[in-house]
Amino acid sequence: PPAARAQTLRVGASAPVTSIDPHYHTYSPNVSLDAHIYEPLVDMDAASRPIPRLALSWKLVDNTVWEFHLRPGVKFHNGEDFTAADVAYTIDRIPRVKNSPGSYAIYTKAISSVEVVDPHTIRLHTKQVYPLLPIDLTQVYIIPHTLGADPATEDFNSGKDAIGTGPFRFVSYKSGDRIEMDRNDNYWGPKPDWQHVSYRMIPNDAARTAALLSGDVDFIEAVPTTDVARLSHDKKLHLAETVSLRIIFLWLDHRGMTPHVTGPNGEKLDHNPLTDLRVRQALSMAINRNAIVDRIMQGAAIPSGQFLPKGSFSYVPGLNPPAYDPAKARQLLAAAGYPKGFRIELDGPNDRYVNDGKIIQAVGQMWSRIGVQTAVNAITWPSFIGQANKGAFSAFLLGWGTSSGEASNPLRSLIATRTPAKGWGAVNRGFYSNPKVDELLTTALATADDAAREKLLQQATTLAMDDVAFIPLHNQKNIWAMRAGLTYAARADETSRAQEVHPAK
Amino acid sequence: MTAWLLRRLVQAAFVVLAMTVILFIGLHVIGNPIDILISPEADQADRARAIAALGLDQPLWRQYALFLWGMLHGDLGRSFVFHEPALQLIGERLPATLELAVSAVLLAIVIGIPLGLYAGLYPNSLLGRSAMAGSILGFSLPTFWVGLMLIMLFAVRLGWLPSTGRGQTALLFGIRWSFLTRDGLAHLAMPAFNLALGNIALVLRLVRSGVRETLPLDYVRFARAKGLRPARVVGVHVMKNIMIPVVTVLGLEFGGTIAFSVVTESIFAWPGMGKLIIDSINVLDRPVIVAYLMIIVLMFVAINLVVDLLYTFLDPRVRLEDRG
Amino acid sequence: MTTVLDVRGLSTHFTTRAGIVRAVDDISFSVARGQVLGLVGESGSGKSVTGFSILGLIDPPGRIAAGRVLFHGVDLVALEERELRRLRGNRIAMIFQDPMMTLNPVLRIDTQMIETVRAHARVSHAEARTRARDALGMVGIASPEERLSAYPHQFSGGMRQRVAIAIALLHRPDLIIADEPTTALDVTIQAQILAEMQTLSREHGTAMIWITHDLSVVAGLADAIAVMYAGRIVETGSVGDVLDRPLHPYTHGLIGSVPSRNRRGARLRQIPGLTPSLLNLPAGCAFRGRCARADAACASDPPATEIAAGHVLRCFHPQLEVVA
Amino acid sequence: MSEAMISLRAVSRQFGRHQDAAGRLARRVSRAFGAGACPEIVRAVDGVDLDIAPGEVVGLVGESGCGKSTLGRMVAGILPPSSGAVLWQGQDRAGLAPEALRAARLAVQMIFQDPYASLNPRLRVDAIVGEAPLVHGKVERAGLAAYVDAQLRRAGLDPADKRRYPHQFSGGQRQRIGIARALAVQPSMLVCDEAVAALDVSIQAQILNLFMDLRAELGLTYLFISHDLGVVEHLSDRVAIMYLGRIVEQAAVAEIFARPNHPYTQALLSEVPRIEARKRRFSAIKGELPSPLAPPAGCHFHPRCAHAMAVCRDVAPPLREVAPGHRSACHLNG
Amino acid sequence: MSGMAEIAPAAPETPLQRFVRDFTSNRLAVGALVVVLLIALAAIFAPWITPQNPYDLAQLDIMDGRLPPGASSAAGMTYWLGTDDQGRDMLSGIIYGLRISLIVGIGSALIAGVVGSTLGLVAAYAGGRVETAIMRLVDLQLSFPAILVALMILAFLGKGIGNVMIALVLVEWARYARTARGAALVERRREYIEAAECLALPRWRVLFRHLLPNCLPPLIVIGTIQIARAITLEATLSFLGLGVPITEPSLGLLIANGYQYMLSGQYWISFYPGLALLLTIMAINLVGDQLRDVLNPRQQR
Ligand SMILES: Nc1ncnc2c1ncn2[C@@H]1O[C@H](COP(=O)(O)OP(=O)(O)OP(=O)(O)O)[C@@H](O)[C@H]1O
Ligand SMILES: Nc1ncnc2c1ncn2[C@@H]1O[C@H](COP(=O)(O)OP(=O)(O)OP(=O)(O)O)[C@@H](O)[C@H]1O
Ligand SMILES: [Mg+2]
Ligand SMILES: [Mg+2]
Repeated sequence: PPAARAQTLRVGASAPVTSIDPHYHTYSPNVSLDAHIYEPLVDMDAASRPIPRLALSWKLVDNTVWEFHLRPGVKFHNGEDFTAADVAYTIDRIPRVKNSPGSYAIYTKAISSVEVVDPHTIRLHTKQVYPLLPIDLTQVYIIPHTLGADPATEDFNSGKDAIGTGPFRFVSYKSGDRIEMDRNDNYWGPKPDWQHVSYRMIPNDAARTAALLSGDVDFIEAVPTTDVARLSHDKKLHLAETVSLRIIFLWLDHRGMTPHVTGPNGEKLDHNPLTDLRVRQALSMAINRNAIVDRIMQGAAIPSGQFLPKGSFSYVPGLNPPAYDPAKARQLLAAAGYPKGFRIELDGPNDRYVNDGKIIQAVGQMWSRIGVQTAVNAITWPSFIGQANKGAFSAFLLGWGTSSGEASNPLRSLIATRTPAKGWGAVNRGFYSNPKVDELLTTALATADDAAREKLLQQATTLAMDDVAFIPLHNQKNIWAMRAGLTYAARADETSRAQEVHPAK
Repeated sequence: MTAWLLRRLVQAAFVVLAMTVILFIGLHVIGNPIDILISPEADQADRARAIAALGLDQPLWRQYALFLWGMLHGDLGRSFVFHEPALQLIGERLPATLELAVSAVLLAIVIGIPLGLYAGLYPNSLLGRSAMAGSILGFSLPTFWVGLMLIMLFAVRLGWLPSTGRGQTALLFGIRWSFLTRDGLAHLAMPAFNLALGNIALVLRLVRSGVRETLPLDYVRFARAKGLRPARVVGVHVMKNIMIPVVTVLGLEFGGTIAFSVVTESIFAWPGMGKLIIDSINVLDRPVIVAYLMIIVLMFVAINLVVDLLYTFLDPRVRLEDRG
Repeated sequence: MTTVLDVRGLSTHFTTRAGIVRAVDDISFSVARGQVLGLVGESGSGKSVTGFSILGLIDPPGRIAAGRVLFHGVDLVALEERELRRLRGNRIAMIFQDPMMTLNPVLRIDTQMIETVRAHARVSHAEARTRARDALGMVGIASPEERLSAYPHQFSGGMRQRVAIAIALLHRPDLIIADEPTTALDVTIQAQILAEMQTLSREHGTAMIWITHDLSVVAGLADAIAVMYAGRIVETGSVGDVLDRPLHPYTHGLIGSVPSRNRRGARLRQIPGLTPSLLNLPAGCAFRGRCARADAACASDPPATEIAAGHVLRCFHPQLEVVA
Repeated sequence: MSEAMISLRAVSRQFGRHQDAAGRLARRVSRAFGAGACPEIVRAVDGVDLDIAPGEVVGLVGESGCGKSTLGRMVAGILPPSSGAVLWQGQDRAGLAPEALRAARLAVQMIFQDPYASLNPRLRVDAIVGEAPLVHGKVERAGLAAYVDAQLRRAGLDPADKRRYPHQFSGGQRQRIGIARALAVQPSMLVCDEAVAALDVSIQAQILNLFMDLRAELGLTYLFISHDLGVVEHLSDRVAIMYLGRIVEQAAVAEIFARPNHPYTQALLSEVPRIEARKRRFSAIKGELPSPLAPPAGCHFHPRCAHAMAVCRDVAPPLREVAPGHRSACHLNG
Repeated sequence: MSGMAEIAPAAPETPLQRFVRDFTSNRLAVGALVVVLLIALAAIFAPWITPQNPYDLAQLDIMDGRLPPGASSAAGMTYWLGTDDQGRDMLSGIIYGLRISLIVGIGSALIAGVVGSTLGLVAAYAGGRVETAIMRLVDLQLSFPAILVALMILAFLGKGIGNVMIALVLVEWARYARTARGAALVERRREYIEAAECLALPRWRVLFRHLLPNCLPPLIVIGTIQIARAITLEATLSFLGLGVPITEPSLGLLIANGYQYMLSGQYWISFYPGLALLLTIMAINLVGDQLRDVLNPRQQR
């Protein structure tokens, strides 16, 4: 019946959810689903700026103490009141989730102790000054302390422990197929428009589009770039898009010797040309980013010269990608001592990022045209990432989604000198190292004042980009499609939230 | 009888052992699941903790020994990704896949055999020739391509069938099945047909070729000389003689469909095992892969056993004495 | 006496790459009720093909090129397949020459017998089985009940031959075409079967075409004999005429070759020369290459001439002396 | 008898229920679908002793289904005996070294009862006949065509047809292909299983003459299985009569035909059709046909025997010498 | 047909002549053979006949990407069948792609067929432990997904067209083995095998000259279909980066790449390669069908 149908929102998600336990696996499809059932203290708005959720407000009461005022009158799905005890319980549970393949402890490890002041006030102590704590807490979904000591992940999946304060309550989970949810009628905030949500997992791009076209689902995420043009012309459909926090970039190997670069005739080189700044600039300049965005991404991206898109915290105004200039690139190469170019292998995954395989082919074309003979090699993610971690590549494509919405995160993980003990440069797969950047970052991370921190981060970003630490290509756009008559405020963090889908007024 | 079954059982155990060894070594060489699973922001300690949590810090032989120990106690480990017992994960998806595979094989039988018979009996007829030519379409077009076309036609254009998913299910023997409800059947139709297409072609061609071989033989002529109806001559005398390759292939296809109907399952978002194994391979979720392949290998052993028995059924000259 | 079968000018040809094989070339004969016609002749002379032609069982590349086969006055060559089928196995039965290849290797003996019963008579399965068992007993197969559920390959050559005979006897046909039915039987069993045949012929008026090489059986069983050579009937007549007063040189040679007419251990008398391939038959009398009496006249076709009442001959130079 | 070319020592062969479990299971299932009991064990050949001297022609005669072909197969080395031993020139064939075994095998060739089944339907006649001689170096490749032609002609086939497939031949022609194939490898012994049954008498005469010539020229040995007593009498030196898996009588040919001792032999000889006899009344078998599935105790022939005594029902008569070189298994001789 | 009777029994044909004559009796099959040959020639001489080297990245320009059939490039070259998203001329791409697909498809199907059939025949003929070992190996092999096999090969042996073929052979041989064994189990009980053994022919000869030809019909059916499967499987593997390099797409990879554009109306990117594949497979199958009929002595005269 149409009435019932209007009450139901059927969502076509692009990746399978692996668990209903919000603390089991740091994996974006899970986070996307969790936001329906659970809530964090601090949430992100569509543009990935922190906003209050279960916390009404927060402030730094001491350099190392954050105080959060909790929202009163919030009830869990099981009817219990939400209090500071639940927050403490959640923070306590996170590092102890069994067998977690990707632990949420990375978001709570800065906390050295938890102090419950009163049922609606909680203080979180950190070891050092840690300005990022509210942002980290956006990933921490609160569960009721009455679940007892160490609730098992299975119990979440079965629904027994899948209890949050979110706008929807869990009904059922069929692994690999769908999750059914009902509206939480006792929700503290604005009531969702949907009585029922059917959250279906349709990883195949074409199938997802077809499901929308045939009316089997109402709302799909991750619309394939190839279909954007067609769908946007369809009167029965509506699209929503925003620039994502995910950047696609090329790593260049900064080590003294690199495995896949040889001379123009295939001869071995006794050094790594990529350590020469001019070479890196040439390679960056040789790339026609607009062409890639236009032809390969079909407009679903914007060319990028830094980590984050415009409008984000710590975005550097005016730090644009170098203009496409093959002639200048050749000159630079010649100046660096490679008038005949060299040979390089450009690697990348081909089942991970939007159009990943095609992008590296296009880059291969462009590099070839400035005399850098490029062999393009795209392989499946599991093989790729293992090799990338081992440092088996010279130039390769990767992507990075900045979940925190500020440059400290990519700077720390990607650009900072590899320092395993500190967790810095954990995925600095290009082995880039710049003491100046490291220094700026150290200071920034100890600066609680947002304005001052933003400045420092902008400086560090500019330094790294001028040094071509890596070659940024573009920021993807996140695109959703839905049947006409629905609206969605596209989110920069890629998550799809049924509660934010509304019938058009 | 029991001795013979026992022998087969022991052999199956050896096959399973061999498979697990290959998998442990192979997966180890392919890559490290931690690389894929863990958040890139994790530091060394997180990483070490996750590695330890999954037991990947042990030397490979110990991991294997632990696995064997668990297996002896009926525990095949938990998925790295889902943190659920691997067997349970597979068990949840098995009925969906089984349903799909059975439908696909049934379709292949009901469509492939009659058409093949016809094409063999009347090789020069229009229908016979078109069936042969048409069958080529059945296997030369990639499955994903045909699947999408089916969706575009029947779901998007005509709106007759739902595009994806499994639809409503009903409970039988405590398991959810789609074929028991109208909605479920509607969901089943396209993926089953998509999967069956290649099998139909295969069966059709095998049957035709068999009929062409068998028709001129003396015993067929003798059957005609006895005044039997053509239906009986073809349906019994010819059919029973040509069924061995058909049964072989159907067994293979049935097993193959259960094990690897990945493409169809992902195009039709069918929550079956094929998708599970591919997802698991993509993240190197070893417990699931190992458990899955163990089940599959046992299934193939069983299917092939049944096929071998069918041989003796179909042709008394096939004797399986001393045959594994 | 009513004529059961009247064959007029029958020709059956096989088209092969190397040329047309005139396996049966313009032959005529008839068989009356209760009569036994012995068809003897050179191996490869077309006896079996004659039998198949009567039943309409010639498959491409063979075809009936000319002639009529009148069964109770109805031309079988022109008859529709459906009508023909009603006659086959029912009113006309044929026992094939090669017992190994005529029984379907994958069907049990009972299946193959019961289906024949039920193809033409509306009887229950059990009833049909009883009839099958009785027929087996009739042809001298011990413990027929158990043997019914055996497969052909479990039978000896002679037993298979007897099954084929039993199948022919199931419906008490009007005409039996028996192609070398007793070659693999020892004389006591052969006698048993011949006795059954005689009973059938006497009590039911069954006519028989008895194709054989065993002249002594023909002598004891048949009323008339037709002698074939290279696709033609070269001599016909009563048993006495043909065996005691053979006129055609080939018939002479044939009778002379019987071992019992030769001294033990000595070389047997044989017809000189080699059977010609039907592909390159000389024009005129096909036998003339091996015939001592041949002369220029033999280069043209000898017409069929009735030398005495019912004794028809195709030869320019009949050999009148009695065989040794 | 160390000079025997081949000797059978208490050779037995059984078929039937002694099958594997898979077969049993299949059968059990099929029984569930409503079929009756299946054949029990068949003792096709049951403790046969036989010696064949080089150059000898032994005729093997017996009831249909009594195990002649099975015996022939064992002699030819195609079928291993269930028990007992086959000695080739005094040595157990089962214990021969591979090379010697090959030679021994090649030396004994078989002409099969069923000509068509024993011809590979996908090979042309020249390949069927010419393959083995070429492989075994009996002929050079260059001379192969001529050699094959000669073999075919010798077997009474027109070489013009040699490029045809077996199904394009008549029954008798197929049998001659089989003969040509066996002779082409120049064996020293032939097992002829109804080798001439499908041939018309003139060609039969030609083949029998050929056999006799070969024997005279090359000293070929024959085990000649046939129902045609005329042929057996003509060709053989010695005759063995089989009944239900056992040899019941053995003697020189003249002796057997003149003085048959065993009642079965006597029955056989009395039923031989004669070309002189016209329109005779054939007579049905008297007595009950014994089944190899459940062979009667004692003498297998007793249910059909006119002279059966009490002892015949219980005790199997041994082969006893009734005259020099003439042995018979009958209690009447006792 | 009857006209042939007039042809005097001339000099005996060689087997080859006879085979050729038999084969050419079906016009459709001859047409198919011509197509197969043309395709093979085109594939062999690809570098000389294509307007573009689609594997040379320097010759491609994404600005020419996704042009419809008949469009021209800035440089004035006409893309008769359009271009793919990399600006690759589809016509050139198809011809080059055929080359890889045919080598990989036919090559691996052939090797797998030979290996698998041999093992299957040996299993059926030898029985006993040999058979047990081979058949359990088959069970094992059948249960390995192609992608896992390919991943392992990639991990152990690295990339390359040869390794793709190894992976495909590994995946496919078991089917042939089971099919061959099934057919051989029946055939080996036939009397002509006894006859061949009686002639003391070497075992391999009995196996390959007597047993094999009689088991061939189902194997040919499987084989011709398996070529198609190998080509598609190669495409799947390449698509996952486990096969040929993506810059040197095979036919299957071209289809797989273009598949995403089906919904957006840029049909030519996968349609023409699909058509080429269809044509190739159809031709191969028609040839295979005729071959089977010719090799069946019953259909011969
Ligand atoms: N399919 C065929 N193609 C070509 N020639 C054939 C075919 N079938 C039979 N012939 C030929 O026809 C002739 C007659 O064969 P037929 O089987 O009737 O002989 P026959 O008299 O029964 O001989 P036999 O006593 O040996 O069985 C033979 O020369 C044979 O070669
Ligand atoms: N493969 C088998 N399985 C079961 N029983 C068999 C098999 N082969 C032969 N027999 C049985 O063995 C017995 C002897 O068979 P064999 O073929 O040796 O007889 P034979 O003497 O040659 O008879 P004929 O003269 O009729 O050819 C028969 O009762 C037959 O049923
Ligand atoms: Mg015949
Ligand atoms: Mg026999």
